[in-house]
Amino acid sequence: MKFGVVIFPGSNCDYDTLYALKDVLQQKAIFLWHKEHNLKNVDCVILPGGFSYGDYLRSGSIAAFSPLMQEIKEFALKGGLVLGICNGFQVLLELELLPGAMLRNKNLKFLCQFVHLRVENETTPFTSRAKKGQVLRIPIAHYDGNFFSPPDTIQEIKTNNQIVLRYSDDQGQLSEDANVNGSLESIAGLINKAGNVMGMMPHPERASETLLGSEDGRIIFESMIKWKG
Amino acid sequence: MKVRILVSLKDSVLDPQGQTVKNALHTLGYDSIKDVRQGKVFEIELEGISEEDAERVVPEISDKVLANPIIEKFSWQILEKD
Amino acid sequence: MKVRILVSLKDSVLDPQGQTVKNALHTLGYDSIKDVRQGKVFEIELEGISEEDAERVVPEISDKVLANPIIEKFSWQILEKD
Amino acid sequence: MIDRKILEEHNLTLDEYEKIVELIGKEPNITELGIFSLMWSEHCSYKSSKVHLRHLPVKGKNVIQGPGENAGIIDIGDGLAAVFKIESHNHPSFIEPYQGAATGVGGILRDIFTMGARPIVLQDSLRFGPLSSAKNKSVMEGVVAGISGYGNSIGIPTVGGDVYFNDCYSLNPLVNVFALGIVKKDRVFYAKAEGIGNLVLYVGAKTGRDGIHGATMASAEFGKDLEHKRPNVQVGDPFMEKLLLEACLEVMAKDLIVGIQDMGAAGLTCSTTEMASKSGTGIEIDLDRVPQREEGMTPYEMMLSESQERMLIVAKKDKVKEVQEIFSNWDLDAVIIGQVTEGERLKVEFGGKTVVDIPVNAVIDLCPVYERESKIPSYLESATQLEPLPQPENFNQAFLKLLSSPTIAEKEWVRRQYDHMVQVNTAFLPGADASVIRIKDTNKALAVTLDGSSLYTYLDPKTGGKIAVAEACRNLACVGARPIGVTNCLNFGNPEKPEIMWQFQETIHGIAEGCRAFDIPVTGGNVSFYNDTEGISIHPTPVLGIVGMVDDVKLITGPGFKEEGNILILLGENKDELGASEYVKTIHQKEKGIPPQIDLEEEKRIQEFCLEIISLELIESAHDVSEGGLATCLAESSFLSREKTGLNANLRDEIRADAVLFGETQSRIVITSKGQNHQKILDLAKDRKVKAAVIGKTGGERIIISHGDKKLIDVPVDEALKAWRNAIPEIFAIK
Ligand SMILES: Nc1ncnc2c1ncn2[C@@H]1O[C@H](COP(=O)(O)OP(=O)(O)O)[C@@H](O)[C@H]1O
Ligand SMILES: [Mg+2]
Repeated sequence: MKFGVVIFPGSNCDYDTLYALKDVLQQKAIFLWHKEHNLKNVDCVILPGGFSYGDYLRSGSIAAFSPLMQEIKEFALKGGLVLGICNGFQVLLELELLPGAMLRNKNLKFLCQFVHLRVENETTPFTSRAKKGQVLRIPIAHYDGNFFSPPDTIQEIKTNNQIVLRYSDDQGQLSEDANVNGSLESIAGLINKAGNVMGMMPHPERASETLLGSEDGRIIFESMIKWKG
Repeated sequence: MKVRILVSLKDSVLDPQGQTVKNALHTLGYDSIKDVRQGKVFEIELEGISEEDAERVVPEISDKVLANPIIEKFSWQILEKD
Repeated sequence: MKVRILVSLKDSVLDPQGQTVKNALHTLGYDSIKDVRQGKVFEIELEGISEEDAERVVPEISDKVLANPIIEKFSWQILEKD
Repeated sequence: MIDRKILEEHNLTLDEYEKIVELIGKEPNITELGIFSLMWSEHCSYKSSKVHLRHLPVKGKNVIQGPGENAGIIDIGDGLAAVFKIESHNHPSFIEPYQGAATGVGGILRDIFTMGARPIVLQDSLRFGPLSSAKNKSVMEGVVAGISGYGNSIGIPTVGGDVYFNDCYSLNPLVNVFALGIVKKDRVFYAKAEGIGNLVLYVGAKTGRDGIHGATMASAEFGKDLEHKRPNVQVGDPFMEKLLLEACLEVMAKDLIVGIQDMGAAGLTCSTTEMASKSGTGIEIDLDRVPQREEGMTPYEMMLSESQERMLIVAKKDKVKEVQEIFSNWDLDAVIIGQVTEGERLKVEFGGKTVVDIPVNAVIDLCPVYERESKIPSYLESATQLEPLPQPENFNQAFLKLLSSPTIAEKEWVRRQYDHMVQVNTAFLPGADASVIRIKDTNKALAVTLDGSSLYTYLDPKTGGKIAVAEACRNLACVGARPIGVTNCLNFGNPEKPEIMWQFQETIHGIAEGCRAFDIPVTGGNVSFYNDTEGISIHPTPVLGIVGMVDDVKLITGPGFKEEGNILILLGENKDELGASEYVKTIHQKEKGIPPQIDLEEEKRIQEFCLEIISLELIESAHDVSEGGLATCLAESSFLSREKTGLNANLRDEIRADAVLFGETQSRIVITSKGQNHQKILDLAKDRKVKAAVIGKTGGERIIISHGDKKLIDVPVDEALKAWRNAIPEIFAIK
C-alpha cells in the first residue's frame, strides 16, 4: 500500500499525516506537490488538513483548482481511494467529489478539542476495521466544519448510507451539545455514493499514538490498509 | 473597468454570522433591526477587456470561483466603465 | 425598510484575501483581472423606523459595529423603502 | 530643514540630534533622520534598559547563542538546538486587537525561522482589564481571535500561556507571544551580510505604508489624542508567512545563502543596518527595485514601513538563481535590491539619486545609552500595609467565588480557539502546569511555561522577579522537566519616570537572582516600556518564558488525580501570607499587602525533590500551589482528573484558616501517590531536607477541606467545577 499526501500552499497537517503513516504505521507514504500532474502510482491519496491558500475566499476553495486536483478527480472517478481530512474534506466538497458545503461553526469560533464520533457505516474502505456504533475519540480543529446541504441532497445522502461518522457523546448518543460545530445530521464524516472518496473533519493523524491522548485514529488508516490487502 | 460582485448565502441557508450581528445590535438597543444577512463583496478591476467580454467573464468567475452555488448566490454590476 | 451596507478595507490597508483571489484567478487564466479587493456586505431589514431615523441609525451602527473604523470604511444605500 | 517640531515628531531630543550630526558629519536629510529615529527609539535601541539588562546571567555550558540575535539558542543534545524568544505586541493590540495580536505572532515566528529553526511551539501571555467592561471584553475577544487566526493558519500549535485580569490593563492590555523552534545545531543562520559583492534579496509581501512609526509609537506614552496617533495598522497575512517559512527553510537546508534577517519593526532600515553591522560591511540598496503595494511611496516611507511578512537575504552571488527558483516554487518573488559593499556604510538609492548615505555603526552601536534616574515609588508605603481582614463567613462561598474569578477560572474558552495539537507533538495534558512537546525521533521532550504575577511585582518588584522565575521552574518541575534556558519580556511604564525605573531595576535584580539560583541562562527577551495611557502606568509585569528538558517523555506527570484512594502529600509549608493574593483581591477587594516571600534554596530543594520522585515513578500527579492557594490547587487537580475524583484533606497548621486555604505561600507542590509509595516518599523527603506531610486522600464526589477540627469547605466536585469552568464562557456567551 502506497499513500500519497498532497501538499497545497498552506497545508499544515501534511507532515503530521506522513508521520502517522510512515513512522507510526510503518507504511509507504510520499508527498505529492500540488503543481505536478503526477500521482506517482500511489494506491491512495490523502488531502491533509491545514489552511490551503490561507482558507481565503472559502475554506478549500482555491486548492480545488490546483493542477494536481484534476488528476485526483480522475483517480477518484476510476475508483481510487481518496481521503480528505479537515481542510481536505473542504477541498473535496468544493470539487464536488462529495455533496454539500461547510458553514462556519455554530459558535462562530475556531474549535480545537477532542470529540467523540459514532461509526455509522462500517462497510466502507475507511471504517472496515470498526464496528457499527463504535465510539471513537479523535480531535477536531477547524473554523468551518458546520456541514450543510439542501434537503433533497441530505435525503439522498441518507438513502445511500453515505454518513460514515457522526458527532456523539462518549456513549454514542447524539445531542445538540455533542454536535459541537452544528453540522446537519451531526455529520463528521461523509462518503461518496461509489464508496471510495471520504471526507472527515476530525484528524485521525492526531490520534494515532497514546502520547497524543488517543489511538483511535489508527482505525481509519488501518481500515484502508486492510481494504487494499 | 471596475465591477462589484455581491455574494451572499441563499435565503434557505442559515446565516449564523448575520444572526450574531443582529443579536449584538439588539443588545445595544437597536430594536428596529429585524433581520441581518451577511455576505461578501468583491471589487474587481479589469483591464484590456471589452464590455461584452466582461459580461461573459464576470458571471463565469463568480459562479466558478467567487461563490459556492450550493450555499451562495451572487449579483454584479459595473461600477466604472473604461 | 431594507438597507445594504458595504464594508471594505481602506485603500491603503493590505488585503491578503483579495490578493490571493486575484492570484488564483490569474492561475486560472483570467489575465484581465488587475486588482481584487474583498469586503463584507450586510443586508439589514429595519422595522418601525422613519427614513429620517434610519439615516442616522445606519451610519451609526456601521461605524460602531459593522465596520472597524481603524482599518475599514463603509458605504450604504437604501434598497427598499417601507 | 530639521526643526524642533520635526524632532519632537520623531521622538528625538536636541542632544540626540546633535549627536547624530556629529556621528554622520552632516545634517541628516529627512529619510536619514527617520532612520535614526527608528533605530534610536527605545523599542529598537534599548537605550534605557541596556545598562540594567547587563545584570542578567547569560552564560551556561549549553548556550549556543545568548542575547543579541533574533532569538536565543540552547543545545538540547542529539545534534539539536532549541531556538526561542518572547516578544510583546502591546501597543498594536490595543489599537487593533485582532491585527495587533496576529502580527505579534507573525513577528515572533519570523525571529525563530530566520535562524533556520522550524517553529514548533507558540505560547501567549495575556493581560486584560476586568471583563465587566465591554471594551475589555472586545479587546480580549479580538486578541484571542488574532492569535488563533494567525497561529492556526500557519500551523504552529499554541500550546499554552497565561491570562490575568487587573484594572491596570484596561487602557493597556499586554500581549506577549513566545515561540520556540528546533534546528540542527550545525545549521543555524545569522543576520549576516558577509562577502563583498554578494547580493541582497527582498522576499515576501510588498511594501506599503504600514505602521510607519510603529517602533517610535511603542516608545512613547499614549495620550488622549490616541485616535489621531493611530498609524496605518498592519494587517497580518499568515498564508504569506507560511509560504515564506517553507521557502526559507528550504533555501537554508541547501548551502545557498550567507545571512538572513526578518523585517519586522523598523523593516528595511533595521534589517540592512543590522546585517551590515554584524559583518563589518556596508550595504547598498535601490528602493526603485523594492516591490511596492502603494503608489508614490517616498524613500522615507519605504525605509520606515513595517509591512509584515518580509525577509531580507544575502545570497552568494552564484547561487541567486537557485534561491529564486525555490521561492518561485512557493509562488514568491525574490528580488535583487542591492549588494554588500566595502566600507561599513548604508547607501540607499531612489530615482537615480542617493537618498541615504550614513555609517552603519552610528545607527546601530553608537546610540546614546541612558542611566535614568530612579526613585522608590511613593505608593509602596501604604500599599504594602494590609489592614486586618475578617475571615469569610462562608468558606464555601468564598471558595466558589475565587474559582470563578477570571484570573483563576478555566481558560478553555481561550485554549480551544487555538490549534494546540497540530504537528502531533503535544503530549496531551490539558491544563498542565507546563506544556510538553515531544521531540520526534528521540525519547525526549521540551516543556515550556510562561509566568509572571504583576501584583507581586507591583508591591515588591524584587521578590516578584524572583517568584516569577521560581514559579516558572516549579511549573516545569511538576511535569518532570528541568529548566535549561530563559527568555523574558519586561512590560513596564514610562522609563523617564524615576518610580518606573526603580521598579524596572528591582525586578531585573530579582530575575537575575532567581536565574542564578537555578543556574539557568537568559538567552534573550524583550523590553516593552511606555505602557501607560493617560498617565496611568500598568503594574510592572515581567513575563518569564522558561524552557525545560524532559529526558524520558514516558515519565511526564500531570496535575490531575489519577484514581481514588491515593495519598495527598504537601511538599513545602503553609504560612500566614495573604498579602497580594487573589483571595484578598477577589474576596476583600484589596490589592495590597506584602507579597509572599521566597527562599530560593528551599525552593530549589523542593523542585529537585519533585523531579527525583517523578523519575523514580513514585507519584501519580503533581501540581504547584499558586494563585488562589492550596484550596484552588487541590480543586484543580480534581477537575483535571479523568473521573472528576474528589478529595478529603485536613490541614493542621496553626495559622488563620483563610491563609491555609487561599494564601499564596511559595515553594509548595501537592503530589499524590499510591498507598504503597507514600512512606518511601516521606523518607526520601526527610533525607533531602524537604518538608512533606500527608494531608489527606483522593476519592469521593466532594471537595472536603478541614482545618483542625473544623470543616471549612465541603462542596460537590460538580458544583465547584461548574463555577470554575463556566465563568469565562458565560461572560462571552452569544445571547
Ligand atoms: N529582557 C531582556 N532580557 C534579555 N535580553 C533581552 C531582553 N530584551 C531584549 N533582549 C535582547 O536584545 C536584543 C534585541 O531585541 P529585539 O530588538 O526585541 O530583537 P528583534 O528586533 O529581533 O525583535 C535581542 O537579542 C533580545 O534577546
Ligand atoms: Mg528579529
